[in-house]
Formats: sequence, structure tokens, C-alpha cells
Amino acid sequence: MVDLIKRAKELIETSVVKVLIGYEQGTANKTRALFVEKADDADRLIFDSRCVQNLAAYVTKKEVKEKGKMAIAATLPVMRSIIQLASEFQVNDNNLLVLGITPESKLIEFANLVEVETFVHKYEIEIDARNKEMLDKLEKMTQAERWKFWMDELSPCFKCYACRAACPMCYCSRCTVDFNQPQWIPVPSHELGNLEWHIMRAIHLTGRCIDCDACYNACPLSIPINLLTKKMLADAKEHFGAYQPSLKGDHLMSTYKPDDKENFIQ
Amino acid sequence: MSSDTHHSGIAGLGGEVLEHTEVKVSHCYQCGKCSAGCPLSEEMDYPPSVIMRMLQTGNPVLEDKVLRSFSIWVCLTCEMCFARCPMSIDIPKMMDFLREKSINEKKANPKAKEIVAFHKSFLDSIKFTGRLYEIGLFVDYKTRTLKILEDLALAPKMMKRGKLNIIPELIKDRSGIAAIFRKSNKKNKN
Amino acid sequence: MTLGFYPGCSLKGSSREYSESVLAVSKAFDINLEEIKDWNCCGATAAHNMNKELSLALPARILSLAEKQGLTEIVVPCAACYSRLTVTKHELSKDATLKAAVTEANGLEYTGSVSVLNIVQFLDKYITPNLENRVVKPFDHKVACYYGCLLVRPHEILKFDREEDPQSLDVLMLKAGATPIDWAFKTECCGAGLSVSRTSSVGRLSGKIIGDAKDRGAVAVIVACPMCHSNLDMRRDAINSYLGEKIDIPVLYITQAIGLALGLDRKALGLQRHFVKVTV
Amino acid sequence: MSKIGVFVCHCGENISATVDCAKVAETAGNYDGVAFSVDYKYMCSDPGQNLIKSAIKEKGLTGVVVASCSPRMHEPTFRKACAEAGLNPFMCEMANLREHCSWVHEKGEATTEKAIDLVRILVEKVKYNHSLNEIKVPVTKTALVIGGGIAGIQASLDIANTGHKVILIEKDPSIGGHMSQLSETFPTLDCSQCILTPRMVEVAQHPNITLYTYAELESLEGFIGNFKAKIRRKSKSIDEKLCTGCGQCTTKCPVKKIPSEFNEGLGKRTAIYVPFPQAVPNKPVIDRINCTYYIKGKCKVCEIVCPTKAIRFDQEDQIMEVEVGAIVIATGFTVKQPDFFPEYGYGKYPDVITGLQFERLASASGPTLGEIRRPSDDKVPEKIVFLACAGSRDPAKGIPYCSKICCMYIAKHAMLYQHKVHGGKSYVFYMDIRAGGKQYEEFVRRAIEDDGVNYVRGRVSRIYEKNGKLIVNGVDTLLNAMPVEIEADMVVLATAGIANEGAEELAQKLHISYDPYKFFAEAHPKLKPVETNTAGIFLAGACQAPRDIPESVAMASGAAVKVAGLFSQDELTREPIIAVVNRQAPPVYSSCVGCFLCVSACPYQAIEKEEIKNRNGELIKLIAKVNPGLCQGCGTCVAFCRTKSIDIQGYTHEQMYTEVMALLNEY
Amino acid sequence: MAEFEPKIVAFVCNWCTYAGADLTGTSRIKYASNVRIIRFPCTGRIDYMLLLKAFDEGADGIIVSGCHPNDCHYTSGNFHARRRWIMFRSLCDFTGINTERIKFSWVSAAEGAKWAAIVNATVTSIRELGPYTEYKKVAKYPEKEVTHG
Repeated sequence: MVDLIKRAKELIETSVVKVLIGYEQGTANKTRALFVEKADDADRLIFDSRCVQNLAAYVTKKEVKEKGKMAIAATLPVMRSIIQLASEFQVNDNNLLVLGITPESKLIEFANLVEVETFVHKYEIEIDARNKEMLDKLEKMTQAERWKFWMDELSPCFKCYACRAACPMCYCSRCTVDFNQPQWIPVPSHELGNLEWHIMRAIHLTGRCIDCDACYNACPLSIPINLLTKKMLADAKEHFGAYQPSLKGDHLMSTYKPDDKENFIQ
Repeated sequence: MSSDTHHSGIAGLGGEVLEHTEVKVSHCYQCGKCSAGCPLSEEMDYPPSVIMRMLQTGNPVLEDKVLRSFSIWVCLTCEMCFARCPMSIDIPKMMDFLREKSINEKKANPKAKEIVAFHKSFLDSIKFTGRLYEIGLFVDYKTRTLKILEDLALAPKMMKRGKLNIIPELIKDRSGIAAIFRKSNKKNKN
Repeated sequence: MTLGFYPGCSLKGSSREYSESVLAVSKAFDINLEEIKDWNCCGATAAHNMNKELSLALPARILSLAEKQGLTEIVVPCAACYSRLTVTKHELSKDATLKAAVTEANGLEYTGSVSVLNIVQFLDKYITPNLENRVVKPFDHKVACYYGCLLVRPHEILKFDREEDPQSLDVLMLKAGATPIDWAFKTECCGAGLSVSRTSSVGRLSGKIIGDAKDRGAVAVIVACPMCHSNLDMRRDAINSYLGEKIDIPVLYITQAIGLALGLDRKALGLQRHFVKVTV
Repeated sequence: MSKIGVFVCHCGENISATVDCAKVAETAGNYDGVAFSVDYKYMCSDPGQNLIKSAIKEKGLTGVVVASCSPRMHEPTFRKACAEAGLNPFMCEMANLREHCSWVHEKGEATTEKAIDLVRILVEKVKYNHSLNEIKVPVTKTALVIGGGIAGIQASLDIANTGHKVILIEKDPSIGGHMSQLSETFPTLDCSQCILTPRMVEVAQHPNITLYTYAELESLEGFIGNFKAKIRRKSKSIDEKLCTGCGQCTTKCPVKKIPSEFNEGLGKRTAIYVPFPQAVPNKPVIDRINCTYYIKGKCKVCEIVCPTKAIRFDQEDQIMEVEVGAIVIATGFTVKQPDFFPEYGYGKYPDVITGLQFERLASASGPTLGEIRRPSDDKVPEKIVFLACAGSRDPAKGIPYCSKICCMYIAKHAMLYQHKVHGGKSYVFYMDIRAGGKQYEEFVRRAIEDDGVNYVRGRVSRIYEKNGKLIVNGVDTLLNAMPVEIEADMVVLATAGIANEGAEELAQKLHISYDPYKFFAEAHPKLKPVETNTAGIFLAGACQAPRDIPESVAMASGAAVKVAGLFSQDELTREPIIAVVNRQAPPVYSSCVGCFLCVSACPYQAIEKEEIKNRNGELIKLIAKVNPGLCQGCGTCVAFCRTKSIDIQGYTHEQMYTEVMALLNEY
Repeated sequence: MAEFEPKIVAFVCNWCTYAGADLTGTSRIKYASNVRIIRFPCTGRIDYMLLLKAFDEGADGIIVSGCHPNDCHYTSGNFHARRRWIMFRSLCDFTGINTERIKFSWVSAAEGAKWAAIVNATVTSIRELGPYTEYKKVAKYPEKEVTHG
């Protein structure tokens, strides 16, 4: 990652950006986010296969944004998130520079988000084989079996909201789950409250989630909540065609086609 | 408590017609198109639209007249009335039901004797052989109606042209056929 | 090629020339018609006039036998039998209770998988595509195509041709080289089931048909139903006495007319069996 | 603490016959926050409304629930009553005990229980209602009238005469509609063209009316007072400013055998044509489908003969946009072609014709100059048969409803025939004679008694041709269904009146409702016959249901008054049922995070971006903002917003949530 | 115990289905009284969370109904709604929520008879399914209410 460290130093030294977001070595063989504000800090930057946290979650954080123009060391999922965030007016060329890390671990610096978008669109979002298998397995179950599966999986959730914090798309200043007038989601962490919270989350992420698995990776109980968003992703593909975040802003769920097909409306 | 829509039962023969054939006599608005197209309406005592009207009244006297009418027997089930009825009323299906009921209640019109006899002879022929045995049918029919002389000239001509079988065609599973007759007749009498 | 065949009672007796001509035409096109084994009468008008369940059970037995024999498509030249078989299929498909009762009475399994072809459907599907090439003696006459009742009605169930002014026979005859006339009695009833019991009615009804055909210059009437044929042919005396004139235009089965156009032997087509001499 | 009044209406016996109204009122009286509860026979009557008003004043009510009929019926009535008593009208809600309860369920405990539930839902909702103020929007005082038949002509003239501008568009080359095709009109037998053409000319000359013929509505946006309509002006292939209507082109056009639409196919026209001599405007159009030039690329005879060089072969359709404040739809009807009755032989026998064709035969301007001659051989028919209900009242092959005008025009046709063909015999086969109307029954009696028309009660089974005669097989149902066979020379079918082809698409462009037969739906069958469910759009004439001339004209004048009423104000008040984005104290300003996904969801482009700046003018935040003039209150954005930052007044999150809670608890 | 009477909540739009249900009344077509209608301006306004809330609070079945495609009073609210329903219904199915208990339909202002038919069909099918005990159980719905008949 010599290239990355070198470029980071230049960017900070020339004040092109005020802060660069990347990964550093954490405790116990884990990686964590590093915010490079001084050129020297850039030496701590690392990049390897353990770097799966979606750093795009930080670009909407007030504390980071306040520092001034940001740069981000972005893997493919992070770049996808950034395009989605840009389409939702949360980042733009004025406040964000993307240092892309290709799937082949090569560094590309993009002049602007349009270039990022072009790069991102070369790769279709694909659900990995293991999860695909899991989806298949669940779909083959009866409705009652699936109910039981989710009741079992969701009952230990204690609403720590680590999933929400890890998700770049969960940048809302006020989440529906925090509402009490009216109380959309029951406060106690029983199965029902948990189910409704995760259904709500999956719906809010439909057409926006780019399948980075950050939520699942963040969950202390490893509840497979990413299956919900994966299911939505797969369905969106089936019903409305291949899905890609896009700067054009034609969002999947805020648009429609007059000939959208369904088979259940009488 | 909550109730699904329930249609009030129509009394009388019209109600029976509805129950057995799904034909609603109330749908008839007496336009007369059935009678106008019926090839046999002029031979009927009550043309089809009049039969419909009689059933609509729910008057037992008129209903009895319907079952005793000649009309229901002279109807050929040519389906013309149904084909042209603006209300899609299946009159032929209703006629089948009225005939069956008329026979069961022994109300068949005396003028229809030959027609009824012919049908009975026809069915008997099938009942015993499984297929129609035309000579048998003729002989049986003639015996039932005593109309020996009528059509007498026809048989030899048919014979000459090879159109009549001297020996009946017998199917193998005649007991099966008999069983069909037995079972459907039993239900019929209920 | 082999198809199922249900001749019905008339084709074994008074209308055997219909059967002969159907088989002759089929043979000319290398189609083998395999008769349903041990078939019974469909019950005809008599059954449904007298007893509904019987009127469904008898045809259902025929269809069950066809299924058992492994037939998927059966040709039913008699329009009356065709009507009964098709109506039965329709009734049993929409009423499971009735189906159960009928299966019970017959003691035979019935799934309703056999498709029933009337003579025109059969000809259209298997003969017409190659008919024009095979015509050697065009049936070059003005003909009145007579459909009667049971081939086209009730349309809701049969879904065959159109119920007023149908065209399928006309089209076939056109291909056989004939000139079908436009006339007014294509689907008017001939008197059918009353042939024996009320011959006078038949004289009047069939009389109007023959009269109109003749008035409009037809030299032959083309039919597809043995009942129509027997009324229009065998009852010609009654017809003529109703009309008060002697009309001698012959009545041919569609298969006889096509057979003639194909150059088949007149005897093989059973033309000698008619009451009104076939002069065309 | 709320003080809510509950007012349970018996609606005569419409509600009380199946619902125990006293029990409903009593139960509601015990709910938290309900200060007053009463049942009364007619809540919408004067004393009923006074009951509400005095309760508001005396008990100091903060909210009102009227449990009576559908809010679609009387919500304005009761809201107005509340306003008169000093309560904000939007603090009043209605529980639908009639259409949704008493009329659809049997009498019994369950029905009363449901009524109680319906009241409770609204009581709980009203606790979350807020006082709202109506929204004011400007009015564009120009009306768009669609369709230039008698209804459209009348509506245009009436509106124009109140001093307001009218844009009249007509899809055909001339205005006049079906009325211009008619010979005489019942029950007075005055000549249709004689009374119509002066009106047509008036339209063309009126300073307040802009007429576009050969033009159709392309699309419509906006709302009452502020519509934007796109109009497609189909190419006429002539320069209307240069054309003098001299007629050289139509005389010389070599394509002369096109069946004339105006003459219902009984006459012929040329490819460049004026539909009829009295057409307004009296200038030709080129029918490009039949014109030799457009088919083969050469001819141009019209261009050569035109003295003013007005022919424009390369003219294209024009789309123009107009702003209008109200719309009158007067697109009329069409007649169902009777070829779905093969038993009557229409299309096969030339002398079986439709009623509209007979009008052309009887019309002095028609192909026979008013003489009744049959199409096949031009002979005067000695025997003529008229069939009523050829398609009407025929669910099997036609339409189930009664076309209403046929009984009268058949009597007129038979009468005209008897007047024109002395010694002729006419027969009318009918099922019922429906002659309700001023002088209508007398008219039919005159046909029977004075003119000797033979009325036979029965439907005809079939018609066939024999030896040059049409054999008509019918029965006389008044004589035991005795067969009646008539050898006629001509048969006239009274074909059904049906909605225009394309009526459905037009309704969808206009966002108005239509009935199962595709006739446009009025807002209320009795009390709002010319209004549609979309404010500012009105109906006139036979586009709403089959109508005769006097009815069409009356409707048109009614619609015109509605438009004039609307235009009498400079501003309109609109219900404040619109979406709003929440605002909070700094530093949050709003829970909106500015993702603007709502912008693409909004059908009205009503959502804008609002910049929030600090005192120094620096941008702090971008949030969504709803333009109240454009928002129509569908709430699509509301259900879509993740942060629940947009809410819709009258159907807020709290209100809807409360309704669900109230409904299912204490069930 | 009396026959199970399901509680059914109908979420309908004001312009088509609410008006259609009015027409059912005006036409005096009778239907099962188990249904309670909640009026929304448009199907586009119907929040999917409200459907879950209805199940929370003890609904056994839900009807969601609005204008036919192309007929929306607001041009496209129903198109948006349809897309959401497609996804929401699929997600419900995936989480094991009984989607047979949510009936979606288009009922126009002219379809009074269709409204009655939809309600009756829903009541019949929900009656066969029985009370939605699975959901009520996790919703900690009071036991006595579950057996209410």
C-alpha cells in the first residue's frame, strides 16, 4: 500500500483534502477506520482482505464532514455506497475525493464521482454463493417454517443498533425506530419489536442497499439480517431489472413503470 | 352476526328450475325472441316465452299447466332460443329439467305420448344392448304407440339400402350399461 | 397416423354411408381411425330429455373407454354424438360432485383428457392443409352447406365456428371445388329427434330448408350430421308433400362430397344407399 | 383535554333500520374526551345542523364527529356548520354509518357494533386534528370545452356570453356533432340543421370563443383554476388563413369514392373534403389515409387548382399548450355498430340500416335529398320495419342498459316514413315504449293513432333475404307469442348508444372516473350531475350517458353556470389537505435529511429544495419543501419518507396510526 | 362457541375504493360486516408500517385497495403503491408473515359489486385460516382477546 500512503501524504500536505479515511491495524487482528489529518499518520494506513468495514458510513458523519474536504480509500462496495449517497445529495465532488481500490487491489484516483460511477457500473452487484444458497433454502421453506426461523434468529436481538451504525445508508438524523409519537416500533426488544424493526430497515434499504454486509459484520450476535436486504435486492432484480446505484437519481422505489408486473392484486 | 349475501329462495317451480339448472326465470323480460326463433313454437300450446312467464308468476295452477304442456315435449333442444336470448337464459336446459319432472310426476301431456314412447323405446334399446338397435327401436315404438302402419314403407327401403341391421350390435359390458341405468334412475326417483 | 374414432349408433346402421365415407377419405390421407372398443350409445336426445345423470353418464363412459385405450383425440362424425360428448365434458369439468356421481355410476376412471373433434374440426386439422393438391375431380356445383343445430350450438360450450351464418363447411366445399351458396337456413332446425314420432313437423321444418336451397339454385345439400341427413333424405316424401312439389336435389355428407372430389369410388362412399338419388 | 361532540344521524330510517343509533350515541358518550353525544333523525336538516352548532357553542366543543352518510356526500355541509359555530371546519370528521354500514349489513348486533367502531375510530382521530386554513389559489378565467356537438356549442356560447374566454376543440373537421346529421327532431319535428346551424355560426363569430377543429386533447396537468392543457392540432394540410373555402379543390379531387362519415357511409366524399355544406369552419381538410398524394407521392390536383395557394402537403401536427381554469367535457357518444347481430344481417344485406343512416336518408341534405329510398336499388320501400333495442337491453350481445333515445327516434322515423311514403306500411318491433318527457308520449301516440304505424310487442329473432325481400321473423307477445312474419323492403335497427371509442383514455388523461360502460361519471347521481370527481372539470351531454338534445343542452347550460360561478372569483380556496415538511428549532431546523427521494415520487413536481442559511448567509442545510399551490395531497411522499419528515394535513401519521389503534382495541 | 369472526381492516383510497364501497351501499349490496374501512387520500399514502400495526393490534386480515392502474386520481399514486406492495409483500412472505391475510385489490368507484365480493371472499378465506395467533402471540396480545368469538 505504498501508493496509497504516498498519495495520502501528498493530499494532506497540499491541503487538497483535510482528512483521509482509510484502514489501520486494530486490536486482536482486526482492522479499524483511520482518519488521516497529518501526513505522518498516513504511515499507519493498511489495506488487506480484512478491510471489509464500509468506510462510506463516515462520510455523512457530522464530525468528519466538519473537518473539511474528505478523501476516502474506497473498495468497490464503498464506492457503490458513495454513488448512492451522492444520488441522495449527501456527498459531492466538492467535499469528497475517492481513492479507489480495485478488486485487484490496485489504486485508482478518480477525478470526480462521474468517473467513480462509470467504474462501479462495470461490476454488477452479485449476491455471493453462500448467501444465495441460504436464500434458496429459506424460499423453499413453508411460510410457517420461515416464521419460526426468523423468530428464532431475531429473538436474541437487543437492539444495539450496531447494524444501523455500520450502514452507510443509515445516515438519517432521526430514525423511525426512535419515534414515540406515534410509537411505530415497540420499545422492548421482544420478537415482534425486533421483527418490525428489521422489516422496516429492510424496506428503507430497498433499492439503496448495495449489499456490503456491513450490518451483518457489525452484529455482535451475527444475526443474518443481511438476508433481508439480499432478498430485496434479488427481488428488485427479478421484478424491475438489474440494480445499480446511479447519480441520475432514478431511485428504484421512488419511481415506477406503468407496466410493473405483479400477480397478486385482484 | 355478520352474514354473507344470501339470496332469498325463489318458491315454486321457478325455484326448482334454479336449483337444478341455474336458470333464473326472473331474468326473462318477455321480449319474445325465443318464441320468434323457435322452429316449433307454432306447434306448441305455450311458446317458450309464455312458459317463462307462467313460471315467473309462481302460480301453482300455471306451474302445473307447464308440466302438463305439450310444449316441453315438442321442444327439440335445437338451442336456437338460447343462442339468441338477450339475457342468455338457457331455456333448453330448463326444458330438459321440466321434461324429467313431468315424467316423474306422471304429468306428461297425452299428445306427447308418441314422443315419450320414442324416447323410452330408444333408452330401452340402449339399456339392453348398449347401442341403438334401430329395428328393435321401431318395433318397440310401434308396439308402444300402436302406430303400426306409419312408416311401414320405410323399413324395406332402408333394408334394401343396407341401412338396417337385422341383428342388434351387442356390446360386451352390457352389465355395466345396465348398472349406469340402474344407478342414475335410482337417484332420479328421489 | 392413428386417431380415435367414435362412430355412434347411426353410423353403424341407418347412416353407414357416413361412416364409409369418413373412413374412405381418412384412408386416402393415410389416417387410421381406431374405433373405441366396446363403445356404447351416447344417449342422444332421449337421454337428456328424460334423465340428466344418465345423459352424462353414457357419454362419460365413452370418454373413459377412450382414455383407457390411450387415445388423446377422437373423431366424432355424428353432430349429435359430438354435442353430447362435448356438453358432458363441459358439465363434468365445472361440477366435481356430478363428476364423482358419474364416475361412480360408470365404475370407470374419467379425467376429461380426451379431446373431441367434430367432422369439420377433423377435416380442418388433418385433411384441409393438403386437400387442394389432392382434388382430382373438383366438385364443381352450387351447393348449400347445412349445419343444423348441434354442430354450432350452444356456442358457449362448443366454441365452434359462429352460431349465425357459420362458414367452416362452406370453406371446405370451396376447397373441394364447389360454389357454396349464401342462403338463409344454414342453422335452422330440421326436426331432428322428431323424425319418427312427429313426421309431419319434420316435413315442415326440413321442407323449408330444402325449399330455400333449391330456390337459390343449389344442386346438392351438404350435411355433417346423420340426423339431418335422414330427415332431409329419407323424409323427402314428407318434405315434398309439405312443399307441394317434387324436389330431388340430393343430400351428401361432407365426406362424400370431398371423397368425390378426391376421385374415390362412389360405392366406397356409400352413395348408392341414399333415398334421393345422387346425380351429381 | 379534548371536548368532542358525537352526532349520530338516523337518516330517516336509512341508518336506524339496521343500526341501534341510540346505543351508538350512548356508547360514544362514554369515551374519554367526548363531552356530548346525541342521536337525531336528520342531522343534515336545519334543526340537525342547529343541534351541532348550539352544542359547539354551549359545550365549547373542540372537535365534532358526525356519524351519518358518506363524507363524500355531506362532509362540506357539516364542516360549514361547524365553521358557522366558530369551530375550525377541519375539526369535524364523519363516520360513514350509511353507505359502509347500515345499507350493506343486516339488522343486528354486529352491525351496531361496527357502527360503534366506526364512530370510535373517528373520535380518536379527531383528537389529533388541527385547525387548518384553506389555501388560496388564483383562477385562470378561460374555459376549455372539449367536443363541438350541441352540448359543447351550448356550453361554449353560455360561458362566452358571461364574458369569459372559451377555447373549443373538436376532433372532426367541423363542429355540429351528431345533431347536424339528424333530419327532424322529436317531438316537434323541426329541422335539426335549421336550429343548429345558426348556433354553429355564432360560435365561429363569437369574440370570446377560439375554435380549433381537427384538434384533440393531448394531455392535461394542474388543478382547478390552474390547468395546463396540451392540444394536438392535427394537420389539415391547408393554410387556414389563406383558404377561402371556395370549394375548387373538393370539386376537382380525383378520389371521389370514400364513404362519407357524415352520411354514415350512404354517400361518398373526396379525399380533400368539407364534411357537409354547412360545416363550420367551411374549409376543407385532406384525409391523408385516402389521398393519392400521400399514398403514391403524386397527384397534387388540389394544389394546382387552389386559387390562393393554400394547400400545405408538408404541414405537421402542432402541439400547443394553453392555460385554462375549467374544463367542460362534451365529447358525446357513438352508436354501436350492429354487426354483432349476425341474425339481423347488417352489413350483409344493404337494406338493413341503422337509425343514424335512416336520419341521413330522411334529411333534406342527405344522399337522397330527403326521399326515403333503400340503398340496394334506390327503390322507395313499401314496407319498412323498425327494430327497437338493437343492442340495448341486451347483456348477451349488446349492452345491458337502455339507450333512452331510441323509442323516441323510432317513433319519429316511422312518422317521417309515413309522411314521406304515402300508402307505405311501417312496423315497429319493441319491448317497451319509453316515452317519458314533455310531449313525448303524445308524440308516440300520434305515430300510432294518426299515422298508422303498426307497433308489435316482441323482439325479432332473425332477418333473412328472400326474393328481394327481407323476411323479418318476430312474434306478438301480446297474442300468446304468435309468430309474425313480415316481408319488408327495408329494416332499420335502433342501435345502442355507447361511449366513444377512446373515452377511457380521455378519462385517464383528465383523471376523472368513468362507469363500467366507459361513460364519464358524475360526482353525484342526483345532486352533482354535471360535476366530476375532479374539481374544475364538468360534463355536458351524452358523454355521461345517452341523452337527447334538450337534456344535452340543459346539461351544457348547467356546466356553463358552474364554470361561470368558478370564474366569478379571482381566487379559489382549496382544502388544505397538502403535505408539509416539518420544521424544528435550530440547530436541527428539520428532521429532513435532504435525500430528495420524495422529489421523484411526487406526481406533481410539488417538492422543491429549500436552502437553510445562517445569519451570515452561509448554507447550513438543504431540505425538502412542498409548494402548497402545486401539492394535491395524495401523500405518496409521506409514505415514502424514511425519517417521517413529510406529513399530510388531514391524514397525518398520528391520525392514521390512531385510527388503526382505535379500531382494533376495545373491539 | 360461535363461529370465528375475523377482524378485518381495509386500507382504501378515497377516490376509487372508498367511493366504490359507497356505491355498494347505494346499490344495497349486502356483505359481511367484519370489515372496517380506514380512508386514505390515495394508496400512495398507505404506510406499510400501518399494516404491521394492524396485525400487532389483533387484525386477522387486511384489505388494501385503490384505483385500477391508470385511473389514479393523483395520476400515479397507485403505481408507486404497487411497486411498494410488490416488495413489501415479498418481504413479508420471506419473514414468514402470512401473506394470505393481506388482500390487495383494485376496486374502482363503479365497482360496488366487486367491493362486496372482495370483502366476502376475504372474510371467507380468513375465517378458514382462523385467528392470526402466530402474530398475536409474539405481539403479546391479551389471551382473552385471542379466543374472542
